Formats: sequence, structure tokens, C-alpha cells
Amino acid sequence: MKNDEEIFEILKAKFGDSIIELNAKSPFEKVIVIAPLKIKEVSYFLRDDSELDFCSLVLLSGVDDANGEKVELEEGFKGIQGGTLSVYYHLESINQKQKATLKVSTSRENPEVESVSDVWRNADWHEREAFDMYGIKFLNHPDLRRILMPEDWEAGYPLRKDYRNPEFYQGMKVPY
Amino acid sequence: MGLLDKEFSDGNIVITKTDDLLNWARLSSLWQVGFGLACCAIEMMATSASHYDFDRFGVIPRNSPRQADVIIISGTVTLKMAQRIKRLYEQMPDPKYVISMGSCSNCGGPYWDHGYHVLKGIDRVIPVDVYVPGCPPRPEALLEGLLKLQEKIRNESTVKKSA
Amino acid sequence: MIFDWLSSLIGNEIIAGIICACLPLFLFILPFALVAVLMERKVSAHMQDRLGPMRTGYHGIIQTIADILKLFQKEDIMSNEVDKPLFNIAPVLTFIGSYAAFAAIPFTSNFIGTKLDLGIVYILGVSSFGVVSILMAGWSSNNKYSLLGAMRSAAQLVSYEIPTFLVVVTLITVTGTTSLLNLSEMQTGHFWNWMILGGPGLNLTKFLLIPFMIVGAVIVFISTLAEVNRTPFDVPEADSELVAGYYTEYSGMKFAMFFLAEYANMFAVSAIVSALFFGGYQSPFGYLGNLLGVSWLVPFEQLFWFTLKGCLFVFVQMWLRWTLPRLRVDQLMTLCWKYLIPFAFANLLIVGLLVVL
Amino acid sequence: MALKTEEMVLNMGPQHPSTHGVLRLELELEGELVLNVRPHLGYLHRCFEKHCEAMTYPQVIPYVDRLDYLAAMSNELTYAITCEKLMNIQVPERVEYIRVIMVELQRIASHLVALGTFGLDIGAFTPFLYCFIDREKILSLFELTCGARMLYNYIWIGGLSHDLHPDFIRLAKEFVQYFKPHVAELNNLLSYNKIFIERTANVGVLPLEAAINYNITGPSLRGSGIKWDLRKNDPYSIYDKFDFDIPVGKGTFGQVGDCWDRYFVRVVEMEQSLRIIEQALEQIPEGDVTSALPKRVKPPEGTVYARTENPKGELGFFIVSNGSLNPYRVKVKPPSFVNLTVLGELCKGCFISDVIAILGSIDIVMGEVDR
Repeated sequence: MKNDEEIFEILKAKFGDSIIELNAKSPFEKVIVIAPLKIKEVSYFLRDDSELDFCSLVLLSGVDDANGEKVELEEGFKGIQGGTLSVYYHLESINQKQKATLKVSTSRENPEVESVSDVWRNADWHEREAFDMYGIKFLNHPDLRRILMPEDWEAGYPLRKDYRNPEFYQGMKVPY
Repeated sequence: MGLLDKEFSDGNIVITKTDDLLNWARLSSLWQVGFGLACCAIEMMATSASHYDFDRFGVIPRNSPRQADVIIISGTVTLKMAQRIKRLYEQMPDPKYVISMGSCSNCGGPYWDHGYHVLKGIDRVIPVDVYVPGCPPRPEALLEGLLKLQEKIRNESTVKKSA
Repeated sequence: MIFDWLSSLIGNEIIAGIICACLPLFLFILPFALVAVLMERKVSAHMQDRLGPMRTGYHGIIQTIADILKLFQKEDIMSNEVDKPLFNIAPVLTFIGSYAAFAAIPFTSNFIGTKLDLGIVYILGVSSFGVVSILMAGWSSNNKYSLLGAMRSAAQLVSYEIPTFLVVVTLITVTGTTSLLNLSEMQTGHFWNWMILGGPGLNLTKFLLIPFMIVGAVIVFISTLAEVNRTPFDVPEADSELVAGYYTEYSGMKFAMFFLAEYANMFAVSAIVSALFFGGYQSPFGYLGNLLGVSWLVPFEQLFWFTLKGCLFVFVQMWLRWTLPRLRVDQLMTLCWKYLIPFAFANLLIVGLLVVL
Repeated sequence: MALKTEEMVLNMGPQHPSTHGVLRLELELEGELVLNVRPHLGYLHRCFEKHCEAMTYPQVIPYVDRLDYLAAMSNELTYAITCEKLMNIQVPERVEYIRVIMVELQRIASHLVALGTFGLDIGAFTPFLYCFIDREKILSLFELTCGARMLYNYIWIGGLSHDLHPDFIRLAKEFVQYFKPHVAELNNLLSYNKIFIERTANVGVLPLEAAINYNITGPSLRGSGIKWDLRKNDPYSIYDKFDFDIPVGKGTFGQVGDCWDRYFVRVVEMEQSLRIIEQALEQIPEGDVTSALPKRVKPPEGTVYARTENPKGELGFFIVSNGSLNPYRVKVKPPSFVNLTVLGELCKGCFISDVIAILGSIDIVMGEVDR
């Protein structure tokens, strides 16, 4: 069983600059920040290395950091420009009984992250959900479509902080 | 509405009695579409199950909408689902009835404000006969809703205008 | 006998024939179907710790009448895509199939639609009518669930005819008759004369036959169960897989016809099983009418026993339905081709040998 | 000339008797054989995560109930544990005991629905109703405690909304005694039924490696033969004080990891839950259940992930807090959602009837899949 610092050191030694930092801001869990286009490589290593052996991806969650500047797009409505969207990966090793949290951050305007659906099969749907809710594009994903929202939903990505509901969808009034 | 509008100016005794018979048949054999949406569907199943026993009132679930008389909208209707429900309703043969079960299908329920994907009330899509409040309604409440629907059917007429 | 009496009363054989043909329908099959639907709901309810219909009449006894009256009032939906002639004919044909089978079933020693010498063969042939109508219904509905249900049903019915027929042939070798009336007459007297207990007479062959007759009865019961699509063989209308099987698209009275035909069929096969192995309309204990010297009582007693036996088997069918899960379609075929048919065949050979010896 | 053939595409759902709610499956068929299954989700997407961002922490609890509506108590416990971890709250001993009793009762109730509907999918209607009769008894216990039958809002952050009813302990003990023989009845009626075994054994075999790679959790994972239960492996609340076993699939009638194994793990789990409840009812201490309730739930900044063993599998909440009264982001780890990902893999090359059986055996709840 390894703690977060040891895992970070192993990754740092192996991948160098792709591993950006060990974020210990949160008092509850330390987050290893990784470059968005290297995550697949790192994931393969994390899964296949016998000491790390992270055999399952517990959770993949997109987060809107909303750290860009707020601009007034139309009357009364504030949009966000710039800043980042993040993806958190919670990993677990059943054999080694250890956990790790990874994070990648990508730009809000062109959010691109390497897909890990080849590494952990359940990432497929998790990534589709993150795409659905935040518009994060997972490169090399086998089937990146909306999963929860209707496929013809045109009003944007609902969980972004600057999302605005449409007035009508297929003739049905959406707001109360 | 009235099937035989203007054919008879008043309901005479024969027609009234026939009406009573036909209404009785309709109200005592309301077959529901075996169709559940969300939390309320579990309570609907509990209502059909032994403890509350929907079958006492002649209600049995039919899986095909073609053979059903009443559809119980049991749970949150999402925008993606609303079109399907409309189609399901259209597949049912007349005379057909709708019970809206639970706050979600009445008006959006707890999802009324921030539910970007929730239809705020099934009555925006199909006409509703009886609204049953609750989140989820207890089985007793659903039974009460059914009794209300029976009451409504009892006062229908094939001849007289209903409105 | 009824026919003779009627034709002498009316003086016209054709009208008498028509009345005679309608009698079982209105006297027996329709009322029975009504009762059976209610019985099913009540039986299932009490097995499941429920009450079943309670609000229509005393303990819901007129529930089915309400159902039928309601189905009369329903809109008859026919979508644009259906094959209209076939779609309309199918329910009628189903009903004809199940009704025609009653023509050769002896209700009492006096009352039989027609005294066919080939009665049992005729029934087996006519019951295949069901396959045609089910295929028609499934194909014309233009619905994939209906189509799948119809294909399953056709495969199933055709397969399960074979063990039924093999057992029937077994019986023919023993009794030497294909007329159900003669068969029932042979089993008169007491229950030890029933075919399941080796048939009439008291000799060594009778006792040797008993185990094989029991096997035959079980096989014929299982395969007739499959022929009327009841659980555990209800794959054609498997409601958790195929919504409602081949009648998914039917509404209103057409659906009611399928529904009633199913229950009429249930009684028909029960009647066949009881006529073949359980003495048909014969009383197990001799007749009260004979005892008291009141000869007109005997047919009524026979009708009573016939109905009782039929209902008993229908009850067993319901009991099975509410107890057992459903087989998968390939297991259904396995059961038929790998178990029932070989057993029925071996049974036939052994019984044949016994009879020859 | 060769006849042109093509696969039949069968659309199953969203209105279908056995898709457990509003799941839609697109089956590619060749006759009765299934070549491919494509699930379509989202027909019950109720925007849970958006609501969380707009509510204060305690206000989220009623929404949490509506995730896995068959196991609302378990969801509440998970959410409460996550928030308590975030705020570093120690709850009183009595609260922990009551929570464990409630959650284990809920586990039985949830499994009863799972087993009953599984039987229904296979075609046995009566066991389903028998299961519901027993479930009603559990629901009446819950009703006694907090007034609601299904969605309770009972387990709060740092405690409970109120104490047990004075009669609760007696009635719960009566229930345990009542329910024990009913498990055996269920076994006789369904589990060891020959037809049921034929339908479920060797069907939908889920190998262990695939299960772990797909991160399948709960009874479906244990059905594949690994002893992985968060109550033992990553203990939360006071589960380390109780004595109970973790059932695993043994391949009694077929290969390890088939539908029957997954089914039977649930049956045995109900018995084990009864054991836990019995012990908890004996040991429960006196105390105040509302003493640790915080006046204002305003956790510090940071991210946290906490999880519990729900009836369906591992339920977790990932909360990003920015130090305000509202959670900045709540992401659910829904066990049903993850377990459903494996459906396509399991269904390749089986019959239509098997698809229904497999879907029933992995026991999903659409409220949790779509959120």
C-alpha cells in the first residue's frame, strides 16, 4: 500500500513533465495533476505496473472550474470566457488496497482530453456523460455521443456554470 | 363529446339505463398500461401487489397499450420521455383515461426549478383526468385517485354532452 | 341423439344441425370462458394472498361480463401498416379452431356434436388451425414482437403435436378405437376402468399397462399444456419479453376473441386429457340415476363429471401458471424433441408389445 | 441467387414490462439470437447534479433519496458520511447503530424487490408478490420511524431527524423472527426451482477480470467470486463491530458468475443482513441522536470522495466544496450506471429471453442510472 506522495514520485520519475503537480490543497485527498493529452499513457502504466496495479476506475467526473472572466453576453446574462474544465479520476487497486485521485485540466474553449476507455472499459460511459454535461471532448473515444440528454439537444452543456435553459424543446415548454 | 349527438334531445329512460350499464362496465374494468417511470412506479407496483391489491377494483396491468384503458403516469416525465408517453397515449384505444401520479408528473415536483430536462407537468403533453398528489403518493392515495376516476366515468354519457 | 330429437321436433335437418352446432357454443364454451377468466383471476389472487376482483357483484362474480362489455365499447385500432384482411380474419380463425374441436368431444353419452369415428384424429387436426391463425395474427400486425411471438408459437405447436399424437396412437393400439365416444364408453363403471389404470377388464395386461399409461398421461398433459401456450410454455406471449406476443396489436373485441379462445382451448385440451385417460364423462363411482332407477338423471350426472374433470385440469393448468417460471424457447424445443418424443415413442413400442403378447 | 438477409433491429423500451423502468435497449437479432445490444439511457435524467449546486448541503438529502429510490436510506447514509467527512463530524454511537439498522433493513427491502422482479422477468409472478408482502412489513417499520414509506429524509448530516419510536426495537425483533423462515420459502419457491435454474445457470457469465476492469460492484461483483464488500474491506460507520459473512458466487449450478450466482448472493445477503440487525438491536446504546447536528453546514474548501456498500453496489459521492453553503459540484458514483455498462458484453450471442434474465440479475434502478 502506497500513499499519494509515493505514487506521485513513481509517476514523476517515469513521465517527467507530463505529471504537473501533487495538489494537496484539499485536506481530504491529494490530487495528482496530469497533462490532458498524456493521461492515457499514464493510465496504462498505472493499471499495468505490478506495484501500482490500479485495476479499476471508480469514478470519472467532469468539473467546471469557472475560473475564467465573467462577461456580459446579452442583457442580464453572464457568460464565462477563458478558464478551465477539469476531469477527476478516482482509481482503486483491489489487490494493493490503495487509492489515487488524478486530475487533468483543459481549456474551456477547446476542451480536449485523451480518452481512457481502452484502459478501463467503464470509462466509456463516464466519458460520454462528461461530454454530455460539460462538452469535454475525449480524443479517440469509440462512440462519443450524448448519453443522458436527447441527441438533438442544442442548448449547450447543462452542467457548465453559464448554462442557460432553452424556452422550448420540440414544442414543449421547458421552464416552469 | 357525445357519440350520438343531437340524435336524442334528452336522455330518456332507456338511454339512461344503457348509459349506466356501459359506464359500469367501463369503470369496473379499468386495465392499466403496465408502465412505470420512476419512484412512483414502485408505489404503483406496491398498489398492485398483495397488500393493497388493485385487482379488487378490476384493475390489471396489460403490457400492450392497445388493450389498456387507463395509463398511470407514475413519476418524473423528462423531455426525452415526453414524446414517447404521448405516442403511448395515442396507441391506446378510446375511451382512455389518464391518472397523473405524483408531484413530478403533476407539475414537475421537486424538479420544478432547476430541472433543465424535466417536463413540468404531464398535462403539457396529454390530457389528464385525475391528479394524485404526493411524492410519492401512498398506495391509498392512488386507490383514492382510482375511485375518483370511477366517479368521473359514472357520470359520463354517450348521448349528453359532457361539458 | 340431440340432433335426431331436434330434427324430429323441427322437421328440418339443416336448421336442426345449425342449432345443434350452436348449442355447445352458447351453452358451454362462452359461459365457460367467462367463468374461466374469473376463475383464473380468483385462483391467482388467492394463491398470492390477495382477494382478486371484489367490486362487481358478490366477490366480483360478474367481473368478466364487465370486461367483455367494456371491450365491446373500445375503439378498434388498425394501424395503416397492417395487412387488413389477415388482421381481421385471424381472431375469428382462432375462435373457429378452438370451437371446432368441441364438435367431437363427448359431453355426455348422448350429447356430442358429431359422432366422428376419427374423433381424436379430427381434434388433433383441427387444433392445428390455431397455428395458422397465430401466424396470421403475428405476420399481419407488422409488429416485431408479434412476429417473434408468432414464430415461436408456430414452432412450438407443430413440435408438441408429435408427442400428443404418439400417445394417442398408443391408446389406439390398446383400445382399437379412434372415436372419443367409444373410448369414453369403454371406461364406464368405476375409476379402475379408466385408461390411466390400464383400461377395462381384469387381467395381467391391465396391470402391466398401468405404469406406461401413467407415463402417457403425463406426456399428453405436458404437451397439451404447451399447445395452449400456458406457463411454463407460454413463450409465444411471454409478457416479460414480447410484451403480449402475437396479439400485441389487437384491441377491443378482436383481443377479446383471442382471450376467450385461449380459455376455450384450455378447456378443450383438458377435456381431451380426461376423455383419453380419465374416463371422459364417466363417473368414477357409478351413477346415482342407475341406482335410483331414474334414467334421465344419468346424462346430467355425466355432464357434471365431465365439467368437473375439465375444470380440475384447468385448475391444474392455472396452478402451474402461477407457480412456475417460464422456459426459454430452445429449452422448450429440447424438452419436446429430446425427452417427450423419445419417451412417447418408447412407450408406444412397449405398449404395442404388451398388447400383442 | 442468394437471398438477401439482414439483422432485425428490435427496440425494447422505454415502455417495456421488464426493462426495470425506462431503459431502452436496441437489440440486433438474428432470429432469436442477439448479436448486439445497445442501451440508450437518459429517459429519467432528472438533473440531480444541477440541483445539488443550487441547494444547501442539507437540502440535497431529499434529492439523494430519489437516486436509488429502492434504497433511499442507504443513499442518505452515503451522502451524510461524505458530508461528515468533509466537515469532520463525529456522530454519537446511538446514531451509528440506528443508521446501521435502517440501512440493513433497507438492503433487505431492496433485495426483495430485486429478487421479485428477477423472478417476474423469468416468468414467475407469484414470488414477486410474496417478496412485496415481506417488503411491506419493512416499509411499515420505516413508516413508524419517520412517517414515510419510500423516501425518508431521515438520516441527516451529523445525526438523524429524530429518535426511534419506543416500539421500534420490539417490532424490529419480531420482524427478524418473522422473516427468517421466509428466505427458506423463497428458496423453495424460486431459487431451487428446476426451470429457474435452467433459465439462469450458465447464462450471462461474467468473468472476474472483466468484472474488475468494468468496476462492477456489489452483488454482481461478488457473484463472480471475489470477497469484496466495502463493509469489510473499507469499513465505514460501525460495521467492524458486527459479525457477518460475505457471500460469494460459487458456481453451484454452472460457471462462476452466472445469473444464478448473482441472484443467490442477494438471497444470502438478506440472511446476513438479518444477523447484523439482530446484533445491532441487542447492542444499541441510549443517547441523544440530534446532539451532533451542526447549526450550519458550511464545510471548508476541498474535494472529498466517500463511499458505502449499497444494495446495488458501491455508491459514492464526490463533492467539490468551495467553502460556501452550497456544494460547488456533487458527482455521484452510481453503481447501477456502472453495472449496466457490462450489459452489452454479457448479451452477445444469447437469446432474447436471456437478455431479460441478465438485465434482471444485474439489478439496475433507472433513477440511479440516469440521475
